[in-house]
Amino acid sequence: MKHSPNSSRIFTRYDINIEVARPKIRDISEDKLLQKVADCVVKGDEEAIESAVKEALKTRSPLKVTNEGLIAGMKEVSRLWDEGIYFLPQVILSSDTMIAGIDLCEDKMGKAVKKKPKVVTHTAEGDIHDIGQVIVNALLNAAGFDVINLGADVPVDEVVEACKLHNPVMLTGTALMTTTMTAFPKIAEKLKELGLNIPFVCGGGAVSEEYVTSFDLGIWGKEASQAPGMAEDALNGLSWWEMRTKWNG
Amino acid sequence: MKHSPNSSRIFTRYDINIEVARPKIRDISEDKLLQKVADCVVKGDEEAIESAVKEALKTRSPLKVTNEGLIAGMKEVSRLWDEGIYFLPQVILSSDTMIAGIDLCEDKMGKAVKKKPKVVTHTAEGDIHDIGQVIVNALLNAAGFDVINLGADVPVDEVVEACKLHNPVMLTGTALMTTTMTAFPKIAEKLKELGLNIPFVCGGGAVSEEYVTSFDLGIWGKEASQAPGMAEDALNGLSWWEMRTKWNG
Amino acid sequence: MKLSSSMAYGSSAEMMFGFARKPVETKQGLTIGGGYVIPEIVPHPRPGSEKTIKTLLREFERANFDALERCVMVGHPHLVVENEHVYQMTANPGWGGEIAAQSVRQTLEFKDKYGLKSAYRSTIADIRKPDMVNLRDSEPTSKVLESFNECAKYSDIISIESLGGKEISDYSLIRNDITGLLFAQAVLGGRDMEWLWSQIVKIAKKHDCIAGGDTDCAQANTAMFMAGGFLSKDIPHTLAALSRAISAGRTLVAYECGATGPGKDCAYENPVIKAITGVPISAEGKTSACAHPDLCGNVMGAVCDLWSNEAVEYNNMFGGSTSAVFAEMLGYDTAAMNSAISLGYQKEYQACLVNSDRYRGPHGFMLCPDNAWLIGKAVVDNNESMYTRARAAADKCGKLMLGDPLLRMTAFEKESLLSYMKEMQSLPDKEEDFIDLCLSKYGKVKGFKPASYGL
Amino acid sequence: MKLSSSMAYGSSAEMMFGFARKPVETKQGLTIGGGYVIPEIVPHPRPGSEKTIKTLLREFERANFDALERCVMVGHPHLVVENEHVYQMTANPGWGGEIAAQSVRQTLEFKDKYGLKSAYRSTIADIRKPDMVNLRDSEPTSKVLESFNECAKYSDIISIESLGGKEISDYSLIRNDITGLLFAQAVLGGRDMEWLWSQIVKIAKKHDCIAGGDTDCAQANTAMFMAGGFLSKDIPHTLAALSRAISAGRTLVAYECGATGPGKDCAYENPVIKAITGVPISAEGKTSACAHPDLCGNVMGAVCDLWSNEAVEYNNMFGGSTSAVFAEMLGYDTAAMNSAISLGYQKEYQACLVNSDRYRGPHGFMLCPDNAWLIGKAVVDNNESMYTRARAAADKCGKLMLGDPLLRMTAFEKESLLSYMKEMQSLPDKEEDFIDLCLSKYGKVKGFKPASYGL
Ligand code: B12
Ligand code: B12
Repeated sequence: MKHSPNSSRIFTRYDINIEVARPKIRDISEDKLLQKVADCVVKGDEEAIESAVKEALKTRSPLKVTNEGLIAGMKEVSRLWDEGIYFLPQVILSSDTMIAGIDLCEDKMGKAVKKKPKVVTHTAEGDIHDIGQVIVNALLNAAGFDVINLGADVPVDEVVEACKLHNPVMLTGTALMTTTMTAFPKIAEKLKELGLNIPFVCGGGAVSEEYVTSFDLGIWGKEASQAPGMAEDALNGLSWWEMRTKWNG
Repeated sequence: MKHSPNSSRIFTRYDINIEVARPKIRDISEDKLLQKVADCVVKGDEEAIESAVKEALKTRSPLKVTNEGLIAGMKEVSRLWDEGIYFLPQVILSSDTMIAGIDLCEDKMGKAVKKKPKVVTHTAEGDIHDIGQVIVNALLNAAGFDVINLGADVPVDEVVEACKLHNPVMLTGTALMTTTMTAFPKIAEKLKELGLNIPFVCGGGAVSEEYVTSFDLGIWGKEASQAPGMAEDALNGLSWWEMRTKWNG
Repeated sequence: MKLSSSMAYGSSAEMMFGFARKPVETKQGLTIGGGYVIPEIVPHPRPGSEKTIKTLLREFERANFDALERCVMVGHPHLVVENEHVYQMTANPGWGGEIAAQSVRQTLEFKDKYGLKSAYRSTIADIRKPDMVNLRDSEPTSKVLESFNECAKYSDIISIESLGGKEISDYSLIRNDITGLLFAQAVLGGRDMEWLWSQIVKIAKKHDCIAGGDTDCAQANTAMFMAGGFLSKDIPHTLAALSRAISAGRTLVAYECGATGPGKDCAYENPVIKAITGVPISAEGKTSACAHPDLCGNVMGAVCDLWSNEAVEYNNMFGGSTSAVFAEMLGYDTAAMNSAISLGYQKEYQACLVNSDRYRGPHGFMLCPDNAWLIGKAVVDNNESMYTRARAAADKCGKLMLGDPLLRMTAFEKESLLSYMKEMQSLPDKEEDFIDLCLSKYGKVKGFKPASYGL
Repeated sequence: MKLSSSMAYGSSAEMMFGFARKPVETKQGLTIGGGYVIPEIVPHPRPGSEKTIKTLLREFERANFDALERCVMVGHPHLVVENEHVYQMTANPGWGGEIAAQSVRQTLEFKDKYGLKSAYRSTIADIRKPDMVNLRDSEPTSKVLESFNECAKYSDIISIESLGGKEISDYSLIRNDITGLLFAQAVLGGRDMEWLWSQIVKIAKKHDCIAGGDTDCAQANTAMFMAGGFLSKDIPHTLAALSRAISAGRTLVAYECGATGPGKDCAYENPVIKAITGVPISAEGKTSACAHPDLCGNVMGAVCDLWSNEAVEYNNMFGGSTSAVFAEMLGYDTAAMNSAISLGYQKEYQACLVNSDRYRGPHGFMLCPDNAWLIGKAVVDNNESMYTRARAAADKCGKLMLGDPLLRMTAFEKESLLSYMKEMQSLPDKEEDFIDLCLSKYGKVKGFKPASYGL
């Protein structure tokens, strides 16, 4: 088969046009041991984290290892992701790594590390398309929130019950099918009846801004990467209405 | 340029597949003079109708010429159209011809021929796409209804006023733009307020069955050719609700 | 105004998609007709958004953004974004202008950020209703001209689908009346075009903007739409085909007044226009099924320079908004054409497009490059008047259809065609005589005002 | 079950759209793969219509009717109508059956009334969620099999997009884990396919219905979708390309169990399948932009036998319902291909399609007929186990990508690819060993139950 000598009128490799320079990973700590912990997180090296954390815990407090090693490393990961340098799997692997490290620190402390408040996440009833939610979970985890992950295909009432139980600062929902997103206004309705005016961020392929902003509590989430910022807003006391005004429209 | 020797996998000429035999036009009257009048109508011969009608009127009553010549001819046209033999222009020209003939008979009688009840037709406010309405007018005329043609781009209130004034058995609306069809529910609302429960048949490219059946009085019209049948139903006292059940769903 | 007297191409064999004798360059350096085909996306605002300038700005912002972004996502190198005015955008000339300004800003952002080359076309709505206003002197008329002015400040290209003659063509179309169509399209439409386009060209020059061209949407497109598919009984396809042949002479007037192309697409007369003038053209076919069905979905690509979807309402689909989806599809259509050019297979590719529709129906047939060229030739060879050239074009078109036994017709279509041919033969040869005849025949058609056309 | 050991085509030069080594005939006499390409329209019901069988019947009645009618309106000679089950249609097997019965009646009406030849495909929903039920023994499993039975009574073709392995591939995909993908797609997916498809083929035989085939929607398609366009940062395109190479061996199992094609389209592995088996395939590309964007819109037409839109929600556009609009567009796409065949220009036309996307990205590249053939060859040459053939296919695919300098990659894409290649090299050669490794590595992934796969 003949091959075209020139493709400039056929396609443009924008990915190459916009390729950013090699990621320059910043140093995180002057403390060598903590830097090593952070390194494992930044690289998403779940195998190496155990020894790095154990090593650090010998001479540093679990709180210090957590905050200045694990969480600080994850902050760098968030930066790299925000700047378009890191891809999703890198974030997920880093988040897996951080969580493994925190487990070790908590063992040592004998109690759980204090996290940011709770966020409940779920994928709509009847819908098993949960990859969007998985990403949201990873990013919220990475940002330090206490993620209550209800999983996929979650009945409306179960979501409402979880909100009663956990009283999260924010609730998220993902739906990829036009036939399942109808669960969202039902949930919002029930939450309002219970006086739980929790900002309810809804996203997923099928879900449009028009749809989500047509019921109270609803805020439309376009990109999973917005989730941490939204959760911060909720944590800072913005009402669902203020959040909607800020993020949608 | 090379030409393809065989097109059977490329397209099918369904129009030729389904072509119907040459139109056999039925005899309408045994009365030669009336047959000649009817002939002019069937052929849509507006030039010949004057002499044919004048000739007939010499020896026949205007009522007889109207009913057994002009209207009988138009009935045959409707049949040919219904059976897919006649095309639209043939119907329009026949209708023009019939109207010209009736004018002559009315002159002779000194009063208007009794028609079927009134139907008000219009194209929505802001919309100048009136060809659909023109077709509806022609077919209703052809079926003997007294058509009150409000034309195109008719303000909501003007339509409502015309209904108050004429108290038609049916109202029709045409809209070709999604931005203009919103006039229909407004009209329906106002008619209901006035207690005028007139069946309101709405059609036109933009207008969907879902949309029209979402407001009271509304009946969706898919094809202009349905208009006479619908008007007959209205004349026979079917309510808008019964008409909707019959024609939509 | 001098009526065209020669062809830009020596024969249809020289005509090819992507290549125009007189290419046109846009501000960002797209060369329309310069050796490649460019997709032209036309999103339409959703109902309700026309209420305020704010909602309209937002609606077009999204729709245009989605199309531009999708091109970057899938690697399409270039795009023309066209926004056709809804009534409100022309009735408030500032609105159209603001939207043009915003849209051009968007195209520049994509240029800077990713290197996507694009251009923006504003199509002003012709809000002069011929049966209600004097086309040359009315409030709507000044709004239309003002709108051109506002939009030309920002846009790369300005266009309109003008309505002159519509009151008579509406009347004639559903009465099988070829005489009326000749009068409406050629005599009235042509005169209105001359009056309007000489002004548009001036406005364009003043703002260094491209005067794109017109299309006989109100008449030839209406005719084709009503002729419809194989199930429609509204008007014969043969009448619609003649109406399209007639429209060529009408639309040509824009270029005779100084417009440079790319012409607008929706009445499908552009292959004839390109044959005569050599200006680049926009065309639409299969990928404008979102706007209406047609029987010439592929052949319309044969000599196009822009490839358009005519109009798609902004809405969501599983794969993104309609604006993104149709930009992607148009872009792939053109990518295949541009591959053909790059491989040297453009003749073979063109033959595939043409053979798809040549005998599908009268429209596909008359729009094949060879036939389009011949119809164009009839236009320039009979350029005594707008009337004579239109009649010659229709006559040529009819003869071509009758002369090719592979173009099958139903008995009704053929009979109708024969009767139009006969009727045309009986018409006077001189335009003055024809006008006299028509003024007496159509003088009483509701809303017809000869003064609107300087008659 | 014997794993395939030879290629249906001696080389990719023998592969062409519209022609399959083993064409398949439908009840109304369409020969799929018999020398012409046929459009395959897939409308999807609107939200709300799934509530009752009555509303669903009505929804599909309209959507299917519109597509059939549009073909008659514009003259398309043939059509395959596919309805993909929504959850309710499979969960209530009688529903899917009733809809199939109604749809086949509709196709026959169009045959009788106009002479349109068409066929109907039912695609059952795989409602077995691998992380919640035992794939081989659960209520959803029996519903799926019952649904096949109900639909096979009426439909021309039955298909499914089965989910085996999805719980592991979901986990692996977002962790850049090629080992996990090999395990999920080849080992688990392959085993589930064998279990499922041997039964589907029996059901099809019983009802004299065509066992169409499967596609790796849940894995390879998910990968491609997430890799997205040039702006996505979700997963590398190179990983998605390897996932597609792996999927070929998985999907092949359907044909090894006795399915005859036309295979389903959405995971784009079919060019490889056709190279190996010679069965006719369905493919989708630019005209499935309604369902998702992709970087291989034209090349996917290169060797297709059915040309599909994947899925479009039933809604109104200016030009009619989406179902009508997309049937029209698909039909024109295929009309151009069939013209090419009729003119003897199919090679040139194919070259235009291929060149449009060959270097647009990794997917377009590996799906070019030459590369697809070579990947298929790696599959049959390494047929000791489902694992070995999948690894060989992925390895071949990676080498092809690395070996062609015209295929440009970003540093990140290339680095990722090199690391997958290295990882694959480090894996055991024998399937048993690989399984042991994976059971220990993925044993704790939420919801993974080895018993579901007979492990
Ligand atoms: C992958 C996929 C699958 C996989 C799902 C795997 C999984 N674990 O999720 C499998 C194969 C299992 C599958 C099954 C089905 N699928 Co599916 N599938 C897809 C596909 C290709 C991609 C979806 C995806 O993962 N996208 C990637 C993720 C990352 O995107 P996302 O969730 O939208 O998230 C992004 C944003 O929306 C946002 N976001 C999401 N949530 C949130 C939340 C917050 C808080 C925020 C801020 C942001 C946010 O962030 C992300 C980007 O950063 C789509 C195609 C498409 N066009 O969408 C079809 C699609 C969704 N599927 C469809 C269908 C029909 C089905 C099936 C019914 C098929 C069948 N007949 O069996 C079944 C459904 C089973 C069920 N009951 O759910 C249709 C839905 C049509 C409809 N009615 O709407 C689609 C659109 C395909 C199509 N074109 O027809 N599918
Ligand atoms: C012809 C036409 C025009 C002509 C109109 C001539 C005329 N006198 O009507 C002209 C050129 C003037 C025109 C102008 C415009 N048009 Co225009 N036009 C069309 C076109 C091509 C065909 C419409 C038509 O006549 N159809 C034939 C008739 C017979 O069909 P119909 O009215 O639907 O009637 C059938 C049925 O609906 C039914 N029916 C109708 N009424 C009733 C009533 C009853 C009681 C019953 C039972 C049945 C029934 O019966 C008929 C069949 O038997 C459409 C394309 C399309 N896809 O629809 C665009 C279209 C309608 N136009 C469009 C636009 C945008 C415009 C303009 C705004 C363009 C511009 N930018 O200037 C202007 C609008 C000006 C205005 N304010 O109205 C868009 C509308 C988009 C939208 N928002 O919905 C369309 C859809 C084109 C497109 N694809 O973008 N247009």
